[in-house]
Amino acid sequence: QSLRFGFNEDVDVLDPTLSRGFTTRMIFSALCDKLIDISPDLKFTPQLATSWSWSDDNLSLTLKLRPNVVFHDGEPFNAEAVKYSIERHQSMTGSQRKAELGPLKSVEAVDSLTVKLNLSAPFVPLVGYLSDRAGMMVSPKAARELGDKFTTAPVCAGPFKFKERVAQDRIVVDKFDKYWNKDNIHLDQIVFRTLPDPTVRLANLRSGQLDLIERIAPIDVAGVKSEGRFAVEENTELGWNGLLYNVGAGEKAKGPMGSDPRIREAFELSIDRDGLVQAMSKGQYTPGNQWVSPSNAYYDKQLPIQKRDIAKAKALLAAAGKPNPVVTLVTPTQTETVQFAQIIQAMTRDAGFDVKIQATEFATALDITQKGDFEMFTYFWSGRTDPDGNIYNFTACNAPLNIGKYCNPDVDASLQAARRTADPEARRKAWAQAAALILKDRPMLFAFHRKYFWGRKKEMKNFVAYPDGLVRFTNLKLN
Amino acid sequence: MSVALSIRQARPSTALRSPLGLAISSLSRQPVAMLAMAVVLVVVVLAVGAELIAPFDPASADWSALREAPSRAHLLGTDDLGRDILSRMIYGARASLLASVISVSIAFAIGVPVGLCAGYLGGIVDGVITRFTDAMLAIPALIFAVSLAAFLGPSLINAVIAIGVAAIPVFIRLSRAQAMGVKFEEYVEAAYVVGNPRWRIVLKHIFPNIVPALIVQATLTMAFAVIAEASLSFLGVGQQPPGASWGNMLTTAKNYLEEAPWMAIWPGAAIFLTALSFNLLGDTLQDVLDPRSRPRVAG
Amino acid sequence: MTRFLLQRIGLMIPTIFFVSVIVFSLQQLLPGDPALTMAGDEASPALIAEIRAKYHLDDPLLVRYGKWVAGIAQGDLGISLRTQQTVVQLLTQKIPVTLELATLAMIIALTFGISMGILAAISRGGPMDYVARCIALFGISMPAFWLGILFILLFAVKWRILPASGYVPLTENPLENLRSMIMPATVLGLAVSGVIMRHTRSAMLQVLSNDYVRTARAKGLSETTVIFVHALRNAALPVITLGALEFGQLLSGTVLTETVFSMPGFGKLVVDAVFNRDYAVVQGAVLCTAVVFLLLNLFADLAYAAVNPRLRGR
Amino acid sequence: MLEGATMTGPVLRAVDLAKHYPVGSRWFGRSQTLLRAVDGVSFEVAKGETLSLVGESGCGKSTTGRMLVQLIDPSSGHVEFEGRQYGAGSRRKALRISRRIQFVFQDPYASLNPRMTAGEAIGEPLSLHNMVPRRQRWTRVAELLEMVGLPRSFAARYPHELSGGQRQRVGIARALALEPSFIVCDEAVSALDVSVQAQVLNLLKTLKMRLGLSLLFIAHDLAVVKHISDRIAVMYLGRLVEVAEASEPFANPRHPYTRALLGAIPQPVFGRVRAATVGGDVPSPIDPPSGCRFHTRCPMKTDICARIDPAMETIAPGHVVGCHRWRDVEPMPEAGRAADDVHSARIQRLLGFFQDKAGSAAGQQELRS
Amino acid sequence: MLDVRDLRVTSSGGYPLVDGVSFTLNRGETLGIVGESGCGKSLTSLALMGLLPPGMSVSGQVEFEGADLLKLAPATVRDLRGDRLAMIFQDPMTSLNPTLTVGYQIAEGLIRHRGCDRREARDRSIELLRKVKLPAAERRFDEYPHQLSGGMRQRVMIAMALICQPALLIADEPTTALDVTVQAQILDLLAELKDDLGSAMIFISHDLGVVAENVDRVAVLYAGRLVEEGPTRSLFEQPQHPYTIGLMGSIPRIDTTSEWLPAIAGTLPLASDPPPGCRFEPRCPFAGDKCREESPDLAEVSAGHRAACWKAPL
Ligand SMILES: Nc1ncnc2c1ncn2[C@@H]1O[C@H](COP(=O)(O)OP(=O)(O)OP(=O)(O)O)[C@@H](O)[C@H]1O
Ligand SMILES: Nc1ncnc2c1ncn2[C@@H]1O[C@H](COP(=O)(O)OP(=O)(O)OP(=O)(O)O)[C@@H](O)[C@H]1O
Ligand SMILES: [Mg+2]
Ligand SMILES: [Mg+2]
Repeated sequence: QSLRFGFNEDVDVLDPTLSRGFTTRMIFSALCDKLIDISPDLKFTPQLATSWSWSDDNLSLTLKLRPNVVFHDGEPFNAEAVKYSIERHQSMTGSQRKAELGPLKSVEAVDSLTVKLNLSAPFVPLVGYLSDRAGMMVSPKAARELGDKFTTAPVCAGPFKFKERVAQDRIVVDKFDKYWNKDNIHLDQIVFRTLPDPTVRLANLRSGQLDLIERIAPIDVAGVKSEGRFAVEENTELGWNGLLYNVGAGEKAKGPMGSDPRIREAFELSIDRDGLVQAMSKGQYTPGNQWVSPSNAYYDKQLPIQKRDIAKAKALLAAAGKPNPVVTLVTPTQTETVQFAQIIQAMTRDAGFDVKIQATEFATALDITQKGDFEMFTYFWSGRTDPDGNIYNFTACNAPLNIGKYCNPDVDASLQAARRTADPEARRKAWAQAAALILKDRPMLFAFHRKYFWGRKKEMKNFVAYPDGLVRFTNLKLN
Repeated sequence: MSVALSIRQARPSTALRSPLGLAISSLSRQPVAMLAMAVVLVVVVLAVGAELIAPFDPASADWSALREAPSRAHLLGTDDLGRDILSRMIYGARASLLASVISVSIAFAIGVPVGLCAGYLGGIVDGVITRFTDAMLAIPALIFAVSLAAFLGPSLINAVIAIGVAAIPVFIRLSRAQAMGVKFEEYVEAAYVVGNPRWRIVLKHIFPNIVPALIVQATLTMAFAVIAEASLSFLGVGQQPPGASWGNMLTTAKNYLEEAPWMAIWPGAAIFLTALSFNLLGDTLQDVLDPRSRPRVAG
Repeated sequence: MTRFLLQRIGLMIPTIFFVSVIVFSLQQLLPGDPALTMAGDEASPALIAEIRAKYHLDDPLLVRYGKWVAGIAQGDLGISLRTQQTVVQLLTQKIPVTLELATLAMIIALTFGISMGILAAISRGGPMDYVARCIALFGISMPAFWLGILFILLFAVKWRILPASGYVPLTENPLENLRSMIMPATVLGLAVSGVIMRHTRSAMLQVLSNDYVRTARAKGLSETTVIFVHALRNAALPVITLGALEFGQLLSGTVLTETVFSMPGFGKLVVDAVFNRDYAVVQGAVLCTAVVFLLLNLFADLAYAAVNPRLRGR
Repeated sequence: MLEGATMTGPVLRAVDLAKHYPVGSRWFGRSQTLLRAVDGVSFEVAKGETLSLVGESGCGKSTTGRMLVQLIDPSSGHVEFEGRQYGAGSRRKALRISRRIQFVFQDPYASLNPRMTAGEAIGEPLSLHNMVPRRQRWTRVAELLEMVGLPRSFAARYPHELSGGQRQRVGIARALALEPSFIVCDEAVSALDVSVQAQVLNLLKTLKMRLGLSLLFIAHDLAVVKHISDRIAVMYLGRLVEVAEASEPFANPRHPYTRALLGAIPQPVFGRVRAATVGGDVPSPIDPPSGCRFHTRCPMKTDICARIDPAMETIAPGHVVGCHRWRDVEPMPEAGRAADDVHSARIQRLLGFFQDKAGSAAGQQELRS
Repeated sequence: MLDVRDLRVTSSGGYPLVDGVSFTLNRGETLGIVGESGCGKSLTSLALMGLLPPGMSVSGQVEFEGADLLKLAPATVRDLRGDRLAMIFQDPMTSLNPTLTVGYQIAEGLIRHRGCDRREARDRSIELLRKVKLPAAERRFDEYPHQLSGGMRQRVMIAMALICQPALLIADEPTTALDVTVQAQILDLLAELKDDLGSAMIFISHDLGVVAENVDRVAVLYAGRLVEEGPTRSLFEQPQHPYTIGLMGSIPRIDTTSEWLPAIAGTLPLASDPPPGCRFEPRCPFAGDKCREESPDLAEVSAGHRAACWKAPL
């Protein structure tokens, strides 16, 4: 049984340490098991670690490892391997994981199946990161031998092992017959195909070239469903979509948007989120005003979405002495961000805003954000399992994604508090505090949360839609 | 038109009063070419008078009318943001026309003088220019244009500049070849003998005589530019939102092919018709302007 | 002959030099920073600096150019910053696909373009002339991505007679390979066939007006013999050269066709590399296409010489 | 009418002119093969004199003519004209040295810029050299047009609106605009139909006399040449083989090639028996024959001809020949009739009518067809 | 053998280019057609061959060996062409196909009309090439036209026309493009071959001199009309039409000395706008009122000598 899976964009580096792209995780889902996994309803579940626990001071995390697990090259999976993998994440040149591991101080192999992660400061979101690429384990032997070339033949402990990669076209993985959970693996092979154009991707599903595709355009969902041959699975994403204001980075922060929260409030008030969601997705997406979606446990219901209020927006603008602010919105040239920018532009015009859209391709956009050369920037964030990953890096002073250079010590304090405790209630409280401040200061605008849509052949069994947008191949059957 | 041929080898009269005049007069005898000309004229009118003709603001979105099929209110329907497609098509004509006119002007303005110099001066100048042109031609034009557009930043004007620059080598090549052909014509030598300085020979004697071939190339390049603008839009470096161009309309529309086919039909048809018209015009012009393909007088 | 060949190859060297300079400088012009692009938006300045150092992105321009050229001499085109694969490896994966696509497209373009060109030329001014021309111009008057999507919707989704995508290597299954190639090659070929048609038509018209065609007719030869034996040979001469030039256009076209048909080819590789600031890939790929293009032109010249007795035996 | 025709010292001297074209590829170094288009040609032209240059196609006539007006830079040798000297390398150094030497081209269709009216073509040299004040320019153009027998109104015509003969007249007017003392006519009438050719020949002759011009008249047709020239130079394969007073070679050719040329000319006389023709084709100037260049085709060749290149010998005043056996060349056979007996008296009489009509006003009113 | 009556060729624009030409030709006879450029010489011969450019229409009668060529089916005319009827064209430089060997081009006629196999065709062609005095015929057979000089090419053209031993040979200015010395060689050769084969020949030239030496009878064309026709001697000694006389005077002579050439003033009238009366009237020094109004018909002036002039005999 070979599954042909069409996905959205090309994979970057096939190395959990170096990889950055979202889609690459799709491959890792087949190649590399993580220490921890999540459930569809966002609970942490065992994978390579069977259990884990925080020390009382939240300064160390002890993980019990699954026994009798081997890597694709036959190397045993044990505490040493975990230590190696995590240290590799921390120290390798160009590692993208370093920041995710936060204040991780050392990795201790307590015994062959027990690892202790020691932190210099409490960092509860670590568990969330271990359920992502930071928790992916690589074979120490292969990693040592291949060095930089690990990406050309990644060796992990997942259900499938790497077979071949044709850049920008396909990656083929074969069933790994020594996989610890192989009884629940029913596929012999997966062919991942890159098909960036949603229309083409869907066409390939419909013409029978693919069995499964991800990210069907919302507009096509109804059509696919009605056709009867395919089932559409969906789940709301973890992330948020909206825009970042430049409130403190250089000259551009001194414009109307960056300097006056009232103008930002007026801007937000002039947006009709329901209309926005309708236009973008025929109403399938969820309007939102926080960094987690309203259905998330950590969503602060005290701060509901404000209705569109043009009169109030105008009043605010008048009060700020800028009835017709002219502002530029930088947006990467992706279809959805551009569409979003256009809708925003059209909506805010009613309140008197004159939004100029400056579309730039991605590489240039990065440059622009780094230099703070923007007033507003559309930002679609794919999300992290731990809400911390959705907000900390965007708002904490000098955090890497805080390109608008927002800095509020009170916000920092609340966010830090949420990082230090593992208690859900305490975290909720800390984040509520942060939300109240952030939604008042408005360094960013949260607009909506997308949905992932998968299209699969009807015969396919046991497909589960996860909010992280990744496919779990365990249990999946073609028919 | 023809005068009694009192010369031993009867020759076709390649001479024309004004290249454009002849072009138009000979085109007027070709029904298909006239049709093509009409299409181009319509595009020009739409582009120039967009503000007057368009019934709606091409950028104003209407949330209550998303992706509406053609109706009395919106003759060609509305798009994914509820904007009037007819109005966008009219403004899009401007983008396409801009794409063709400006890019051809750039290619012409740079390519022709360089090509003329290479062709007329010859020698080492020609050698270097020819190698350089070959190199430009060896780099796929679209890749070149994409890089250049990315460098300049995505916008219609920059895409158009990139298309223009990518088309330069064609004009260099053509004008060089033409200049070399004309250079040894006796009237050019005659111009030298009566004491014309070089620049004047190139300007007054060579250039006007290679104009017909250049006009043909210009029309063909215009067709290329219309398509190239659409392609660059498809790759995300063309006209940027909310500005309308047929290319980006089509690119957006491809996501709504089944849901709202009219979003794709109109810009698709417009690009096709315009490019086809330019191609046909060029093709026919070549036919009437190029003496080589004219039937020779039996001798 | 060898002399001619040597001379042509000699002429390629400065051209390739210019290609490398153009590509290299174009890269330098691009805004954005490869290290930044590689590090991503979450990156810390330290990480960026690390990457810069690792890939020698801070070296002066000339040093980098020199290193690159030195690398080429050893068959090393660098590695892709984005996927960490070597450029040579990437290219070897992709060249066969694009070459096959381009070759098939060229075959389609030539067959279609030449036959339409002949048809138009012999029925010059008549309705058949216009029909043939319009048909042939159809391809260049349609954006390739658009025609491609229409093809997919018609042939793959609606009628289900051809696969919408899915390149199958020729060595694996020639029939499937052909099936997967038909649509992209046709879309690509159609775009070029118009130009070929135009050249064929005007070359044919010119040739048909030549005295030797009349001579052939005066011998009582049938019209078919006149056209295919006497005229076509001569009309082929300009078409050969222009056909090779059009190949450059064709390689451009692969960018879009490959994107739409999800072909694991060259064009898409380069465009993505441009967007990702994956310089080594852009440079390597463009250099490679340029060499292919120049070689093709060389072959065209050889073919020209083979068909044109004036140049034979030089 | 004959005032300009007095002959004084030479106006123009060509000294050992040669032009060698490199042929074949030139990318790697210099090519060794040279095409010797013109290979050491010297002659003089006196004021008011017409020297004709005749020879078969490719023998280097045009190349010689073009070197005189600096259209081509000689490989060696030089030209002296009105006290100035130019030669190898001078074209690259300076632009045209003299406006006083002008050129009339062979092809009346190719030698006029199709995008310029006759008036513009004639007016251009006037303005380039400030020959006349701007205001009088058009008057001068009209004068020139009338001088070559065209009505003023033709100034507004484009070349394609003119017949071949009319175009050639415009070409001549353009050359005359700069008031030259010397004109090179490169096959100026060869492309024209006989009837028009006769008109243009008559015109050239008139102008030459009226303006005291010197002419280098290049042609391949000896009969045409005879009609217009004072002296004739016969060229073969890049070399001069015989130079003589115009009447001389026709009666008394001293070079076998001249004789062969003469014999080959068909004449519109019934029953004339043509002299035996020479066989073979003109050899390639890339690899000219050794010794006397004509020896491969010469009916009188001896051993010496293949070995030794004959020097130009003055055999009579104004008669120079380059042949080892010039003494043995037989005179042309008598045509059998006296000169004016060629046409019957009836034809002579009838032709008189044509002469009147053509000669009267250099054929003006009929040009308005 | 050949009887042309009232041959008219009308241009695509509807005006006559050849206007009522009639003549007859007997076996073994040579007819010269003279006239200035554009007077319709080539069109007349092309009309006989059935090779008029597209768009031109032809009327009248061309009886050749008992059949009216103008009424035969195109396929039948094709069978005759190159076989019974052959033509030599003016410019040997452009009338040979540059991409085919001269041998092939000669043998083609034999293969087409005689069904010879290649060997035989080759042998016979080489034999004929020897006959036209082409040096090293064997070797030349496999050469391409550009390797031959003008004179050699014209010999090849002649061989090509004679390969099937035609009953009628049309030579359209066969020597105009050649140098005088070569021209003389070709003229001699033609005369010799014609006598050998006993074919009839139409010899077209703009040069009265060439015609004087080579033909039995002469026809003078002016602006599409036959103005005078008669035995060579009679025509040259007693020309009757003013045009013929003018033409004779216009030719510079080597055996006379006259200051002025008695040139015919003016130029050929436009075919689209011919004068109402006699076509030569605007240039004729003898023209009277009648000439302006009415076009004269050919009338016999002496035995077998006809002229179309109101004033004849002058
Ligand atoms: N630019 C050139 N390069 C190489 N060879 C040339 C060039 N121009 C002329 N020739 C050669 O020089 C020789 C003399 O040429 P030229 O034009 O002077 O001859 P010509 O006597 O005027 O002949 P024609 O009667 O045909 O005009 C010819 O063999 C010709 O092929
Ligand atoms: N293909 C054609 N289309 C239109 N007019 C033509 C064509 N061929 C010839 N003519 C016209 O027909 C007339 C006679 O042409 P033809 O070729 O018979 O002249 P000719 O006597 O052979 O002249 P030449 O001496 O130049 O060969 C000319 O006026 C010419 O312009
Ligand atoms: Mg003719
Ligand atoms: Mg010449």
